[in-house]
Amino acid sequence: MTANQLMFAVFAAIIIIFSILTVTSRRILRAATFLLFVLVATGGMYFLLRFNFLAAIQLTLYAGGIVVLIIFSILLTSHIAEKLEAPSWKKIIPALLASGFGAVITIATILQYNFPAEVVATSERTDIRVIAKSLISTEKFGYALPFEVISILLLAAMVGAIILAKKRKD
Amino acid sequence: MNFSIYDFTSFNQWIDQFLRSVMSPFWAIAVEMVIIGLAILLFYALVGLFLVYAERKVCAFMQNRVGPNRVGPYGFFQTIADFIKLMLKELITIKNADQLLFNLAPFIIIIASFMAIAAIPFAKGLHAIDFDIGILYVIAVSSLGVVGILLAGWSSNSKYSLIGAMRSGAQIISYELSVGLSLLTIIILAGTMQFSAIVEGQANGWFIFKGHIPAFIAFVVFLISSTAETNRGPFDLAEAESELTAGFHTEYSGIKFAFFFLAEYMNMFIVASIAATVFLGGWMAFHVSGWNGFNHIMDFIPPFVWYIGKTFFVIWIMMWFKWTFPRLRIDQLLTLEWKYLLPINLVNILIMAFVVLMGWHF
Amino acid sequence: MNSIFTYFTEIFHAVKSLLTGMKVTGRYFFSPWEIVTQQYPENRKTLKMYDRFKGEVVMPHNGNNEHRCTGCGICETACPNGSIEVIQNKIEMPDGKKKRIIDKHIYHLSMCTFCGLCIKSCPSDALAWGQEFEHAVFDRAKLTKILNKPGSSILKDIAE
Amino acid sequence: MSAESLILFFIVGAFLVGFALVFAHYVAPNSTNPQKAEAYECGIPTEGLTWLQFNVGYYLFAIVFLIFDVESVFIFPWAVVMKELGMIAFVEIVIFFFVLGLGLLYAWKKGALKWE
Amino acid sequence: MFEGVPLHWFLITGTIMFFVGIYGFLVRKNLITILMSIELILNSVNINFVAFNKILYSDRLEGMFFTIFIIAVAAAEASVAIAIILNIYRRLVNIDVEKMNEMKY
Amino acid sequence: MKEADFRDNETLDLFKQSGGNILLTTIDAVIDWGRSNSIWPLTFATSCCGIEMMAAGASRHDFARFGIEVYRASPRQADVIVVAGTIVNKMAPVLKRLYDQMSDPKYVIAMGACAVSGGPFYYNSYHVVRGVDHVIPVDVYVPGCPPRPEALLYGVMQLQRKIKLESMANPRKTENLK
Amino acid sequence: MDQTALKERIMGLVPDAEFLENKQFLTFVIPAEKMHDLAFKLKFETDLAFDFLFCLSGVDMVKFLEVVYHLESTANKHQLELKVRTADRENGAVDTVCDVWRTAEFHEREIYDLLGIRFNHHPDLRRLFLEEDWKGHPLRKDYVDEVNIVEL
Amino acid sequence: MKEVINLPVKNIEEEEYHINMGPQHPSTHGVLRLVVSLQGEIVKSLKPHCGYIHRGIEKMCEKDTYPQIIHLTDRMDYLSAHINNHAVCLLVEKALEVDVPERVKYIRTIVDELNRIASHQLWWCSFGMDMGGLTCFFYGLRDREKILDIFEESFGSRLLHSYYTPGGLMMDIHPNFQKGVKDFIKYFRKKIKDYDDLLTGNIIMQLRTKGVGIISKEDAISYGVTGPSGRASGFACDVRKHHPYGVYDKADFKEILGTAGDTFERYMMRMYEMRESMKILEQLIDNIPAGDYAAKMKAVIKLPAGEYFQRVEAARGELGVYVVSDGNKTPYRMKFRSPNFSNLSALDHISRGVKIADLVAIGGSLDYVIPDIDR
Repeated sequence: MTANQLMFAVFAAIIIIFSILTVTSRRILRAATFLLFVLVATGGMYFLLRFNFLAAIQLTLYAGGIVVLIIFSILLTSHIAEKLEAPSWKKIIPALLASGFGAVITIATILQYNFPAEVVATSERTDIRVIAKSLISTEKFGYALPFEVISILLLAAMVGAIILAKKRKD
Repeated sequence: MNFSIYDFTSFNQWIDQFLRSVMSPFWAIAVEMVIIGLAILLFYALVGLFLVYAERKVCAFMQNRVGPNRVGPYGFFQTIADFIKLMLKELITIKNADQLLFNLAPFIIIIASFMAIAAIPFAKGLHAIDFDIGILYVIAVSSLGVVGILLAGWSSNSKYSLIGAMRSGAQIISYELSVGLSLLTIIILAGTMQFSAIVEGQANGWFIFKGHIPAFIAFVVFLISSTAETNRGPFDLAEAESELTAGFHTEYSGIKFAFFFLAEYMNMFIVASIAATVFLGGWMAFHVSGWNGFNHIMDFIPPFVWYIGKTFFVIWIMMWFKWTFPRLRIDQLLTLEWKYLLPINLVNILIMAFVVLMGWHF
Repeated sequence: MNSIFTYFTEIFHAVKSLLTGMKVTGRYFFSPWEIVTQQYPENRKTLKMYDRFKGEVVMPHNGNNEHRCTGCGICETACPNGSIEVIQNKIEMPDGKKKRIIDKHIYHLSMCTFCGLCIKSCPSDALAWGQEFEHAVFDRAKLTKILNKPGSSILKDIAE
Repeated sequence: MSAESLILFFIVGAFLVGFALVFAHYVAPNSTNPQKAEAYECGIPTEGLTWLQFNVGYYLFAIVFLIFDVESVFIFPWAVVMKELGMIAFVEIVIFFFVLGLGLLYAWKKGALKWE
Repeated sequence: MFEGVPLHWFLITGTIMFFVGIYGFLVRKNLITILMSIELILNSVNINFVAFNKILYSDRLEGMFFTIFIIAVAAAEASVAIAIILNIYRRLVNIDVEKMNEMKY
Repeated sequence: MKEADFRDNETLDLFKQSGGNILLTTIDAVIDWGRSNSIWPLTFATSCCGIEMMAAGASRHDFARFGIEVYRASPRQADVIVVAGTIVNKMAPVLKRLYDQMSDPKYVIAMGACAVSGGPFYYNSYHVVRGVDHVIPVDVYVPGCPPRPEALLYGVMQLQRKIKLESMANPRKTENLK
Repeated sequence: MDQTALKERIMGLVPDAEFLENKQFLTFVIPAEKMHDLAFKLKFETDLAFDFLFCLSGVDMVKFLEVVYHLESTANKHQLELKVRTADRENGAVDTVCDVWRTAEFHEREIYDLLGIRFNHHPDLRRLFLEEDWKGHPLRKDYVDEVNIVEL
Repeated sequence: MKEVINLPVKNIEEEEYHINMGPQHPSTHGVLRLVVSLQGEIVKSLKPHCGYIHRGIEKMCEKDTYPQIIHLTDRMDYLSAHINNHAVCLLVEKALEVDVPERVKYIRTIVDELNRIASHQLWWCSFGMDMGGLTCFFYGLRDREKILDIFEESFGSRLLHSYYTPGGLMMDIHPNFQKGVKDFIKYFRKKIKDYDDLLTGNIIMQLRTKGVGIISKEDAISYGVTGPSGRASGFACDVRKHHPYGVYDKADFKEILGTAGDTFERYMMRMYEMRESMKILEQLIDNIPAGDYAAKMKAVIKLPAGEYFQRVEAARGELGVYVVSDGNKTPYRMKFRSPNFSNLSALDHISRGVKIADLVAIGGSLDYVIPDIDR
């Protein structure tokens, strides 16, 4: 077992265990904390794959942004004595069956499929400069348009969220 | 092996080669990691202890008194005594508290500060990780700390804690933006996010001088917002003693409380290091282009000393803030960030971009 | 435009006021000679209380172990909160007359408020202020004192 | 030496806290009484739920923060190459900032930046 | 293979995470937990994208950029979703999907 | 300050004997050194003595020299509760609760006549607790009305001497006391 | 308005008020049921304008309980002392004046607490200093408390 | 296991939420308990709960002789102990129609003003601490020590002196007294500039206090808010001016009135008052006439039957002493109209609609001393 394998195993284990805990925990803030662990472990996996920039984004936005937002909303809407209702078996069994079947089928498909041999990279392409250049380049494989569109998306999201969350003066 | 206190690169390589020569690469990495881990742990503890002591002495001098002086020479062992005491203090189990999250909160805060310290270059070649995204990485991991504060406040089952945590959360996430954007200003000038490259880029002048006006504005904004992000100084509303007793860590006792206490000082150290590295040239000596003799003299001072000196200068300024100003109110705090610092920052970035575009920087 | 101008003047004034404050603390930081701290246990030798300092009520005794207290009990009545108890004793004088003298002058330091009424009211100036202030003890009972020393007697000229 | 060291720092941090907690748990004195476990509220027994009253003020800032966080993350790569690419990068970021400036202005005018 | 870790491993991890998210989405009744399940699903997709990019096309960056944009969109989505959730909560003092039979916004 | 300069060494000797361990181990010595030099007080003042407590913390007398400056507002983090001022019947349960909520090891200094014995309000008052030791166990009594800051510092030094008698093998049992 | 004119004025407002000789203030004893009306007039009639109630005390005179109002006019600079007596020790009640002078709210609570005089229409008549379950009213002359009081 | 706790409210934003501030709380300056109803962080209303230091001083006075009462009035508002004592002494002297020597009047006035400055210094440092500026705490107490030195030299103790007695003083002032006061004024004129630089001019402090906790003049009078807090609202309530005692009629000082009535104005009133007090001291300190330090009094003081009232201006407002005497050596009934008590009663009115942080600032600016409220 190489170091990479070991670390992958650790991350994968954290991801799977804590994602299961996230959907089964009956204390909502614990669920959010477990989600945080899942997201941090995913970030770790990106680090493992040498996507440093992506990993940093994962940590900043997902772990430091979205999860904080979720925790904030939990802090606003629930108190410590509160526990979620345990879902009824009527709901659990179909859901378990559906997701279980789906997982089995998908994994079986994945295992059957032979992916082409990897393309040996001539150069490491995850350097921040490369990313940055292609992010703002307007040529082929350039992402200038999505880059600008993102700003509009963010504007829209902000306007929408503010309209929704701001108290109506009625 | 040619080891010098001016360049740790060869030292690192020497250790690496030595370990690889006596054991398999996997174990060599493992042993290296243990060494680094212990070193960092020691460093962390020492810096934490020293900063607490320094804070006490600095505030004492600002307040016309002498501060701790009875434990050891000049009271130097005061924080060690505090540490021993805190270590041996009872850990209280709070009824109705969420025990898991209650205990988890100090972990998250300490780990966030530990991971942030990993990327900081202490001297040439003396850093644990040298990412190409160094600054972004530090911002990313330090943004995790707020979760610990929120968890601590919520899980203590106390009203004061909860209010403190909400305040603190809103404060930290708001000021995180300003911290990031003010560093961005320098990244434009430096053209890199890698800490080592940033320091190298300041060999012929620190960025705060090279970028003149926009860099200086960025530095001031960074100082203010990083003070706020570490929950210190005039921005300590989360633990505002006169309002919320102790804020989010009201219910924490003993060593758990000590971790929050320690994390505050370590976060201060981290932001001060970043300020020193990005704005003040990190371990780079003070050089003035043209004055060769002067530069040469400056080079004699080891990089580590430069680094520590600059960091403590920034820390001292932050302490100065804390012991001078009254505390802001929560709405003023957020107004300061969103209506003053953030717009100024955005405009400042554009100015800096323009300056760089025009080549007006030095 | 005007609002933008005020926006910046506000910032300017704010920064100026903050710097003024920092100047004060900064000045004290760099002038350690202004430190006013008295290092108490170390300066015990030189620490001198003012003459009138009210540390505790004492009954001065002279070299012959004599005090001036007649045991009249005026101080007991003058004391607003009963921190003085005078226990009298009747002795037979050589000339056969019975006379009240003081047996114990009990002083509850734990209750004393240092108002000075006892000392002011004492007709024979038997009580005085002591300069001692280091009274902290582990046992509350230690704070009850008997002011007349064992075996002491009243000064002759007061007795007459 | 990048991802590995991260794990290292993670472990060292966790070890520090965990060790200290376990150590303190076994070594520190322990005594219980019913009051000790109760929440502290200035020496008066707590009444009612420990629950912060719903306060949209905090939340609005979290939203605006998230949006600006996304934005700042996208500017970071731009900032790195700004010096090299020059004019194109500048124009692009001016557009980007303009749109986001609109957002900030909207939030400002709408009062979302006013804490209440 | 990425230095010993086969692509399948990543994909299986992603798949399990995905279906755990689906399970949570189906079972959970609290709106915020449903949102968290969605985040899990998005995250599993991201892992797949990144793994494909790294292992199969390591000279390209499409997978990574997709992931970045997914994260950005997820952030926008989360902020709007939580705004809606809080609005519902303010009206109904409840964020349970089953109890929201009266949509009286 | 030398041992002989202190008052009430007899009671301290009694503690030594009743503790049953005159010999302290090195670990005990280190721990006691830490504990005695880092006594963080609870921000608790009821009346006049509180002002002198503040004065003891201020520049002239500088509590901080003993490492005591870290006033904690939360009893969880405090080590010593300096009862500075009168405790009345209405306050007594609050004080008891505060004391109970402090984490072990915890100490009490009764500062001033009111806290020691009820002081000026001992007689004729209908609402005053006559000595705080009716409510919580007191380690050191500092008389005076109010005691001057040096007297409080002296009391703290007395407390330090008392703390230095503790040992891990025979910890203080606070809960058994009334 | 000088003292005699003021005296005339008050006597005009409340004819059955009893005038008491006092060196310092003009003192009247007002029947309890007239007090509230008088208070309104005292404060709001411009020539009187007694807007500052600087002291409100209760006294146990053994035969009766007494509430003493010390009034001052900030505009006209004259002072007045009013007394209201209630002979019934247990259920003695006086109308509150806290709607006229807001400071009376606390003072009346204090008097209720320590002397046991009830105030009608008081918004929040609870004990102010002592615990809710405290027995008796300590400032009364017949108050005995063998548990708490140690006589000197 | 308790499942979901359904909140009984329909409109979640209107729901109130109570929080205790005190009895043990750094901002309440003692053991006041405020039960604050919050909505978010906005204070909807608050209920002060007093009595956590109610010692029954009024009852105890009924058992004490008049000289003995002094040691109890010391402990009411311990920060203006001399002034409290002055009230009792003046009352006894008025009742007995004793004329105290001029020297006594001068000394009492000077000591009162020193005490007022000391009290305001302590207020300044605790206000600074409430605002979060911890250094203020140290500067204020540092300068206060200078006054305490003067006091200790003359009267023997630092805080509670029992210096006045009915008819005069316990002892004469120390020979160094006048020099000490003059030195102090010279010293403090310099240091009070630091106060202004550090806190008064500070933008944070001004933003936090201006326009916060406004009390109008009418409300101030109706609530009986006196002292600097009342004068900040424009309520001319300085007893020293309107009902002079001591030698205040010989001193030239201004009664400064504010207009805004907010926290900042209350702050400024005290800053002005410290300067005014120094002015009074400067005028009086060199003119202390020679003479006896006490009038001749009977050994047992018995007030003629009747009722007496004496008002003085304590550091926090108007202190009234109301005595009903039945001719015995102890008062029949003694009532203190304490300034803090009335000031506190306005707190609920002032602080509606402010934030928690403002509540602390308002509390600091009202400067209540809890033992004076509870007595």
